[in-house]
Amino acid sequence: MAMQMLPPDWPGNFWAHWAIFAVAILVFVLLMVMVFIWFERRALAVMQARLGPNRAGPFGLFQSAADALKLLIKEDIVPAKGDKLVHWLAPVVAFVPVVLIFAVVPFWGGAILADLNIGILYIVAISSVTAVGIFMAGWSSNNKYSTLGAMRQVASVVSYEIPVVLSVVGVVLLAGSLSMQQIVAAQDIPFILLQPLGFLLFFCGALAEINRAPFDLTEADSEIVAGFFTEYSGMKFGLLFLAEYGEALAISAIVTTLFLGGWRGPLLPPFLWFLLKVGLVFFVIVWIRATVPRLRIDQLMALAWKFLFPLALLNLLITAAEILFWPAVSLWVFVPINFAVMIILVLLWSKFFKLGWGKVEV
Amino acid sequence: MKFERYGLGIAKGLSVTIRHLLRRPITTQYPEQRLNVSRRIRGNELIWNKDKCTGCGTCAKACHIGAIHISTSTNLVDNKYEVQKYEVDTGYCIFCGLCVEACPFEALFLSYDYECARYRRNDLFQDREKMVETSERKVSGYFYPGRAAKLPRQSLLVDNDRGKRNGR
Amino acid sequence: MATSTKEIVINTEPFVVNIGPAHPSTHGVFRMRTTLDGEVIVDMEPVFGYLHRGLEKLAEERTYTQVIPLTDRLDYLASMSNNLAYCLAVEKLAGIAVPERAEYIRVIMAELQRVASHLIAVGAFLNDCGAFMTPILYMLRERERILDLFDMVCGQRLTYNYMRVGGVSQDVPDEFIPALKKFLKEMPGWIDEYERLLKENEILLARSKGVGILSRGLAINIGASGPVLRASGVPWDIRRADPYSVYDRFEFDIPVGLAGDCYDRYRVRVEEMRQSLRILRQAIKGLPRGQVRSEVPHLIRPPIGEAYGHLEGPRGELGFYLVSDGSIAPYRFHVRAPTFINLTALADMMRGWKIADAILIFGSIDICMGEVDR
Amino acid sequence: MGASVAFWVLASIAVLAALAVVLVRDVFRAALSLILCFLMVAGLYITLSADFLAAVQILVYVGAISVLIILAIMLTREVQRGSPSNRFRLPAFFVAVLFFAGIGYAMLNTPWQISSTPPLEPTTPAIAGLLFGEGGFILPVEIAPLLLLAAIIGAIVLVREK
Amino acid sequence: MVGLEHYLILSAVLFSIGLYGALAKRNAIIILMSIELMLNAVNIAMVAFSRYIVPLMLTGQVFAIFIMVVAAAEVAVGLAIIIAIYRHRETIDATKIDLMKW
Amino acid sequence: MPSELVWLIFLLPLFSFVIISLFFRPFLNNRPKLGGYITIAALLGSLGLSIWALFEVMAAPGHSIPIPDINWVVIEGGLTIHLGLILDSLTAVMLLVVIIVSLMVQIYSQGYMKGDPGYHRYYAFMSLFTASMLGLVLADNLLFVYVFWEMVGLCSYLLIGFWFHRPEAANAAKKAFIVTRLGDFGFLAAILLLYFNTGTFDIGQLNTLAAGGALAGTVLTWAAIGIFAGAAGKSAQFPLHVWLPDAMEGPTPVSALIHAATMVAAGVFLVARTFPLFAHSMEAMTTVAVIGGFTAIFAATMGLVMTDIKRVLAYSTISQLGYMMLGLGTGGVAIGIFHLFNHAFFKALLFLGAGSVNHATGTFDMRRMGGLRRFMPWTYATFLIASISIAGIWPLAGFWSKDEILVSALQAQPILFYLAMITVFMTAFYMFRVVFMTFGGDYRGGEEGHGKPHESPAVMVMPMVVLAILAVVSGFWNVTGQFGALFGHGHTQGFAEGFFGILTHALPWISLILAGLGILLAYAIYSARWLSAERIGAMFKPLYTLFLRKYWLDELYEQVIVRLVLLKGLFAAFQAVDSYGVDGAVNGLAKGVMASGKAIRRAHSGQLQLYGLFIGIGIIVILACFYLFG
Repeated sequence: MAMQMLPPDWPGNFWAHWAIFAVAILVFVLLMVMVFIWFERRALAVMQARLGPNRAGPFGLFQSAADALKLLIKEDIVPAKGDKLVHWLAPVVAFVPVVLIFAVVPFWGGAILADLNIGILYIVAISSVTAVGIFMAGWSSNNKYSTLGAMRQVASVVSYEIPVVLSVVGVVLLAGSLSMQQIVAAQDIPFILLQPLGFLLFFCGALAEINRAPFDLTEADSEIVAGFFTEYSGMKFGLLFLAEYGEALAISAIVTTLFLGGWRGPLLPPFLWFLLKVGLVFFVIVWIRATVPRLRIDQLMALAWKFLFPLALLNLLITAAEILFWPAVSLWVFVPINFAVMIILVLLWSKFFKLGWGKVEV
Repeated sequence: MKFERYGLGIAKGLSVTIRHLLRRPITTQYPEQRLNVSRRIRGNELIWNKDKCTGCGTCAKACHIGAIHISTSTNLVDNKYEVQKYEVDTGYCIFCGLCVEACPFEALFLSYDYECARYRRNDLFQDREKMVETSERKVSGYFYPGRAAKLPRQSLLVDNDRGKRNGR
Repeated sequence: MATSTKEIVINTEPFVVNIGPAHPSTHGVFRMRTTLDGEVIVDMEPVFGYLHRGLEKLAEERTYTQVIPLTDRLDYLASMSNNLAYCLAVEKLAGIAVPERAEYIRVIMAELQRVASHLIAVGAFLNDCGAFMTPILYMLRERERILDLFDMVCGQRLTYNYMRVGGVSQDVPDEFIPALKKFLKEMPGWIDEYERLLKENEILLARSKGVGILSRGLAINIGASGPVLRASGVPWDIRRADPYSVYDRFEFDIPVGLAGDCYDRYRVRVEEMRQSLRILRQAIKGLPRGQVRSEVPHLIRPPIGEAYGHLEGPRGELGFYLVSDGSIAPYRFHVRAPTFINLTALADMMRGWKIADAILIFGSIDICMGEVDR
Repeated sequence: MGASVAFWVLASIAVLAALAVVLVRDVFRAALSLILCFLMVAGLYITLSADFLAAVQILVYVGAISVLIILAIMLTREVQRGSPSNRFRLPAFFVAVLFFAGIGYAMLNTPWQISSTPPLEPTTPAIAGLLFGEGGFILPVEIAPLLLLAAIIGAIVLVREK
Repeated sequence: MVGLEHYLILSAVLFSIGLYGALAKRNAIIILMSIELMLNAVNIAMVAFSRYIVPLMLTGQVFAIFIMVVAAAEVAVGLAIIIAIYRHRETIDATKIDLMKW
Repeated sequence: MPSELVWLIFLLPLFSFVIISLFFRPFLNNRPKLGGYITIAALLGSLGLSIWALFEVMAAPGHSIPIPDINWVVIEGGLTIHLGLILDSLTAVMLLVVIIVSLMVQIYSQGYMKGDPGYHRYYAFMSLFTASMLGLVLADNLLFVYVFWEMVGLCSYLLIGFWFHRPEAANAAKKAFIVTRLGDFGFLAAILLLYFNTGTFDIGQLNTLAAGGALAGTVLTWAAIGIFAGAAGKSAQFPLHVWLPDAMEGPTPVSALIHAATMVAAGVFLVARTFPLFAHSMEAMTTVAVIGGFTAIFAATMGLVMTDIKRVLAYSTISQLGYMMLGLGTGGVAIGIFHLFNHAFFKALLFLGAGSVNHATGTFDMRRMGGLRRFMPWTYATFLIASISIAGIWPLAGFWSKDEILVSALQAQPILFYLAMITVFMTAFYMFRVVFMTFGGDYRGGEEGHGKPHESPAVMVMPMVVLAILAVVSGFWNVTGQFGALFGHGHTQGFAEGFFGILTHALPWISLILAGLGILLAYAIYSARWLSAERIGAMFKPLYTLFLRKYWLDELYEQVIVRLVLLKGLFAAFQAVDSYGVDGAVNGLAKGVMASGKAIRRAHSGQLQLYGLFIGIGIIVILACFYLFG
C-alpha cells in the first residue's frame, strides 16, 4: 500500500525516516496504552466512588508498569490439550495489527508514518486481522469459555464491520479522500457536526468491534469468565491485554481524526490537541463502561443488523444526496439538517426496533 | 432492546456516573488513614483480669468452640480458685463474645485491638501473660457500656466521619 | 458474510459447560452443569454442597445459646434475620416472653438487615447483567452505612450474634438512634440514585424483562418464598401472613411483581427496601424504654416438644424447626433455608435461555451458599 | 532491486503457505496458513502497485472469508479428523503437475506485449472511475450486490433451523 | 528484474497447489480453502496483466474486485452447504457425500 | 390559479395516507381520531380544488384544460410514457362525485369505526383508495389508468378484507380480487392491442384516432370489448358480478364508498372515457347495451328476495350499473355519467343508512329489524328520500337520469327498453320492501344481546343529511340540459320548462306508474300485509329459489368451470395426449437410452472430486491438443 511512499529502490535515507518514526510510534503507543490503562482505572474508580491505583509512583502512574513487570516474570502456562504453536502466536497476531493502525494516524501536520491515499481503508482492513488473533487465542486454549468468547468475537466483528465501514464512508464522501491527513485537512467544521448520525453509528460499532462495554461479550466476566483470555497468563496475557487497550486507543484516535478534527485546534500545539481529543474520546468510552450493563449476543447481532446497518445506509444515502444536489451550499447549512435527520431517524428506529424481549429466535 | 425511551434511560445513568466524578471517593487509605472502630468492637484478642477471676470456668463452658482452656487449683482461697492455667487459642476463637457475656465477675473482656495477624499459628495462642490489660491493649466496651463510654467515638459513614480519616 | 450471525446459533452437538464452582458470578461455590446447544441452555443441573459444614449436626451438639453464633454463619449476608428466626423458634419452644423494647430493637435490626441484604442482592444482580462494578460499589457504600450501625450495636460487621433467647444481647448505645435517623434521612436519596442509574436503562430492560419467567403456579408449587415468589405476583409475606414480633403494629405495603421475570425480582427488592425504611421510621417513633432481655437461665431446658419458628427473611421464609428432648441442646435442628428451596426453580427458569441469561436468572434469585449448603 | 527482493520473499512465503494449506494435518493450522497466504498475496499486489486492491484483499479475504472458514471449522470440530487425503491423491498430483506444465508452457511461450509505461498511481480514483464512471463497469457493479444478496439469502435458508 | 512471467508462474504454482488440494483432500472445508487459493492465483494473474500490459487501464484490478465479490458469495454459500451437510449427515468428508451416485 | 394545482387533488389524499401510515399508526395509535381528521382535511382541500376545477372546465372552451405533464419513462427511439393528467368535463364531474362521497363517508366513519382497533389502518386505506380513484379519474393515458385501476382493486381488496380475522371477509376479499382480475386481463389485453396498433397509450390521441377512423374494424372492436371486459369486472356486470354481493363483508362505509359510488363506477367511467372507441364500433356498443340491460334486470330479480339489507343494496347497485351501461351503450356519455352522478349520492346514502341501521341493531338481517322509524327518525327520513330517488319518482334525482336512459333505450332497441321498464318496477318494489321491512312494523329484536336501537350520533347523521339533500337536488342539474351541454350535446332550456315540461311526455308517466305499482306492491305485502310473502314465495317457488340461490351462478362457476371444464375436460385431454402420444414416443427412446445408461452409469461414483479429476484431465488434453495441433 505504501508504494507511493517508497523511493524507486528501497534502501536509502528513507529507511532512517521510517525506522525513527516506526520506533517513535511504537514507543508512543506502548506508553500511551499504559497511561490509558492507568487513566481508565482511575476514572472508573472515581466514578465508582473509589480511588483506584495510587500507590505505585505519583498518583499510581507506574501501576501499569508494575503490572507489566509482574506479568513478565509470571509463569507462562499453556493448557495441556491446547495447540501450543497457535497459543503462542495468537497474542502476536492480535497485537501487531493494532500497532500497524497507528502508521496512518496523523498526530500532527507532518507527523504521520505513511500518509496513504487509502488510509482509512487500510485501517479497516488491518483492524479486521485482530479478530483472527483473538480467534486463535480462543481456539488454541481448548477451553469452552475461550471457544465461546472467540465465537462471539468473530460474530460481532463480522457484523459490526459493515455499519462501521458504511458510517466511515459518509466521512469519506465529505472529505473527498480516503487519506487520513486529507480528512483532517477537510475538517473546517468538525465532521461530528456534519455527520452526527455517522458519528453515533461509528462509535457504537467501534465499541462493539473492540469489545468495550456494553458490547464486551467476548470477555464478559460474569458469563464466560474471561472469554478468550481465560487460559492466558504471563506476558502473553499482557500482550493480549495490550492489544485490547491498543485498540481502544486506536479507536479513540480514529474517532478524533475522522470526526473531531484530528490535531486541528486553536491556541494549543496540534499534538496536544490531538492528545486531548483522544483522551476525551477515551474518557467517554470509560464513562460508558462505568454505567451500562452488557447486551446479550443475539441482541448485539440484532443491534448491528436491524439498527446500525439500516441507519448507516440511510446516513450514507442522505450524505451522498446532500453532496450531490447542493455542492455549492455552505456546509454549515447541513449541520442543523443532519442533526434533525439524526434525531428523526433514531426516534423512528427506536420505535420500530425490537430486540428479543422474550425467547431468542435467531 | 426496545428503545421506547429513546435512550433516555442510558442518558440518565450516564448523568449519575459523571456526577460521581465531582464527589469525594469514600475510600480510606488504610495503613495511613485509620478510622475509629466501634466502641463495642469484638477485637481479635481476649483480655483477662486475673484479680477478678474466680476460676469458676463459666467462660470455658460458654465457649462453643472450646477455645478457652482453664485449669484451677481444687481448693478455694478467699472464695476463689487459683487459676493455674488460662489459655485461649484465638486461632479457633470466632469472637462471638459469649464468654464475655457469661463471665459473672467482669473478669473477661474482648480487646479493642483488631490488628492481630500473625506469621505463625503458634503466636495466635494466648496464655495468661499475654492476656493482661495494658495501655496498648485496651479493652473493648463490648457488654460493658461503662467502659465503652471512655473509648473514642466511632467514625461513621453516615456522619461523614469517614472523610476525616484521622491517623492514629 | 451475513451468514455468520446465523451460524452462531446453529444446532451443534450439545456440549456441557460447568459454570462454577469457581466462576465469577456463581455467588459462592455453586456449580451449574449446563448442557448447551450453541449458546442455548438445553438442560441445567444444579450441583451444590461445596460449602457443607454439617451445621445442623453441629447445632445438635450445642446448648440453645451456643447455637446462635452458628446461625450467623448460615446466611452470612443476613445474620440478624437468622439470629432472630432461631430465637423466635426457641422462644416458642420454651415459652419465653420478650420485653417490648427488645421486640422493637429486633424489628429495627431485621429491617436494617433486609435493606443491607437487598443492596447486595440488587448490586450483584446488576453486576451480573454486566454493569461493570458501578452499581454494586454504590450499593456496598450504602451497605457500609448499615454495617457501621450494626458494628456500633454489637461490635461486629458480619456475624452479629446479637439476638438472644428472650431479647437481645445488650441495649443499643445512645448514639445509635441519631445515627439511624440520619441514615433514614439519606437513604431514600441514595435509592433514587440507583434507580436513576439503571432502572430505565434500555439495555437492562432488554436483558432482564421477560427473561427467566417463574410462573405464579410454579412458584407456589415449589414453595418459593420471598422476593422470588412476590415477583411472580403472589402477595405472600410472613410479616403479614403470620405476624411475629411486633410487625402487626406497622404499616407497610407488600410490593408484588407482575410477570415474574428477572426485572420484576429486581424491582420487588428495590421496593422492599423502601418499605423497610418505612417500617424503620415507624419503629424508631414507637421505640419504648425498658428492659431488652427477659430473665432467661444460662442453660435453657425447654419442655419436651417441637416448635417451628419462621420469619420473612430478605431471601424468603427462613424457618427453624427444633425438637427438644428436655435437655440443654436441641434434639433435632433443621433449617428451612429459603434460597435452597428457591433454587429448585432454577432449572425450569433457565431452560431455553442463553448462557448470558442463565447468569442473570441465577443472579436474580439471590442465593447465599452458606444457607443452601449449611 | 528492492522490488525483486520483495517479490521473491513474498512469493516464496505464499507458496509455502499454500503448500501448508493442502499438506498440514491440522485443519485450523491449514486455515491459518491460508490467511498467511492471503496476506502475502496482498503484499504482492503492493509490488504490482495495486494498493487499493491490497487493502480490499485483506479486508475481504482475511477479515471476512477466512473468519467464516474458521467459524465453520469450529462448528464442525466434532468431526474434524485432521485433513486426510482421498484415494485420488496420486492422480490428482499428476493432474496438478501436468496442468502446471501446460499453463506454464503457455505463459512462457506467449509473446506478451509488455508496456513500459509506469503504472498508474494512485489507483483508487481510477478504479472508482472505472467502476462507477461513464462507460465503466456500472452494470456488473449493480449485479454484484444482487449476487451477494442471493448468496446471503441462500446461506440463511441453508443453515436455518427447521 | 521481476517481470510479468514471474507473477504468472507464481500464479500457476498457486493454482496448481489449489487444484491438487481441491482434488485430493477429503475435508470439505479444506477443499473450499483450496478453491479460494485458486481464485487468489487467478487474481494475481489478473493484476499482473493489468500492471504489465495495460498499466493505465486497471481493468485487471476491476476484474479482480469482481472475483473477490464472487468469492465472498461462494464462501458464504459453500460454508452454508457444508454446515447443512454436517447437520444432516454428521460428516464433512467429501468422499462420503456421494448420494448423487448412479 | 395555476393548473398544476390539479395534481394536488389526488396528491392530498396520498399525503394523508403516507402521514397516517408512517407517523400516526406507529406513534399516535392511542389517539385514533387524528387519522380521520387528516383524511377529512385532505379531502376538504381536494374538494375545494375540484370545485374550482369544475368551474374552470365549465368556463373553458371545449370544456377541457391542458395540464403540463412529465415524461416518466423515455426509451430512446421508442417508448415515451408521460405522467400526465387530463381535466375535462368527465373528469371534473367524476372528481366531484368521488370527493363528495368520499368526504361524507370519511366523516360518517368517524362515528361508525369508533373504537375499532384498526382505526388508523382503516383511514390509511381509505385515503389510499381515494387517492387512487382520483388518480384513475385524472390519468391521461391508459397505462396510468391501468396502474390506478389496479391500485383501486388492491385497496378494495384491503378494505373488503379489513376485518381479515373473519374468514368470510377474507374470502370475500379474495373473491373480489380474483373475479375483477378476470376482467382486468381483458383490459390489459386491450391496452396492449391498442399500443401495438397505434403506438400510444394516450387516451386523447386514441380517441382522436378512433374518431378520425384511423383505428377501426376488428382491432377497434376487440379493443373496445377488452376494455369493456375490464369495466364489467370492476362494475360487476353480468358474468363477473358475483363478487360484489360477497364484498358486503367489508365495513359498511367501505361499501358506501367503493361499492356504491366510486370503484364500481370506475367501469362506467372507463367506458365513458374511451367512448369514442366504442362509438365507432357497432358491435361494442351493442355488447355494452345488451349486457347493461340484461344485468339491470338480472340483478334486480335477485334483489327481490334477499334478506340481508346490504345484499339487497348490492344487487340494486349491480342493477343500476347495468342501467348506466345501458345508457352508455344506447345513448352517450352524458346519459350514463349523469346516472352515475345521481346514483352515487343516493346509493352511498342508502349504504350509510344501512350502516346506521346496523349500528343500531347490530345486524344486517332485515327479518330482525322493523319499526326502526320510531327509534331513528333521521335515518328513516334520509333512507326514504334515497329510496324514492332510486325508484325514480318525480322530481327526485333518480327520475331525471333514469328517464333519459329509458328514452335512449327506446330509441335504440325496444327489447332493452322493455327490460328496463320491468326493472323500474322491480327496483321500486325491492327498495320499498327494504324500507317497509326495516323501518315499518314492530321491532323484531336485532342482534342477540344488542341493546335497544337508538339514533346514530350526529357525526354519522350529518353526512347522511347532506347526501339526502344531494340525492334530491343533484338531478336538477340536467333539468336545464346543462349537464348534457357540458358533454357537448343536447340543448339547454329554462329550469321551469324542463322541470314541468317533462310531464308532458308519455314515457315518464309510464315509468312513474310502474314505480308506483312497485311501491304499492311492497306496501301491500310488507306493510299492510294484504298479501302474504310466504304465500307468494310458495307460489313462485322455483323462481324464488332461483333468485335466492343467485341463479346458482356461484355453484356454476365452481362446479362447471373449475371442476368440469378445467379439471375433467382440458386437463384430461392433455393427459390423454400426453400418456399415449408423447409418452409412447418418448418411452421407446428412453428405453434405449436407459439400456445404454445402465452400462455407463458406473462412472458416476457420486464423488465430486472424481468428476473434478476428469475435468482436469480434460483440460490438460485440450491444452495438449491446442499446442500439438493448434
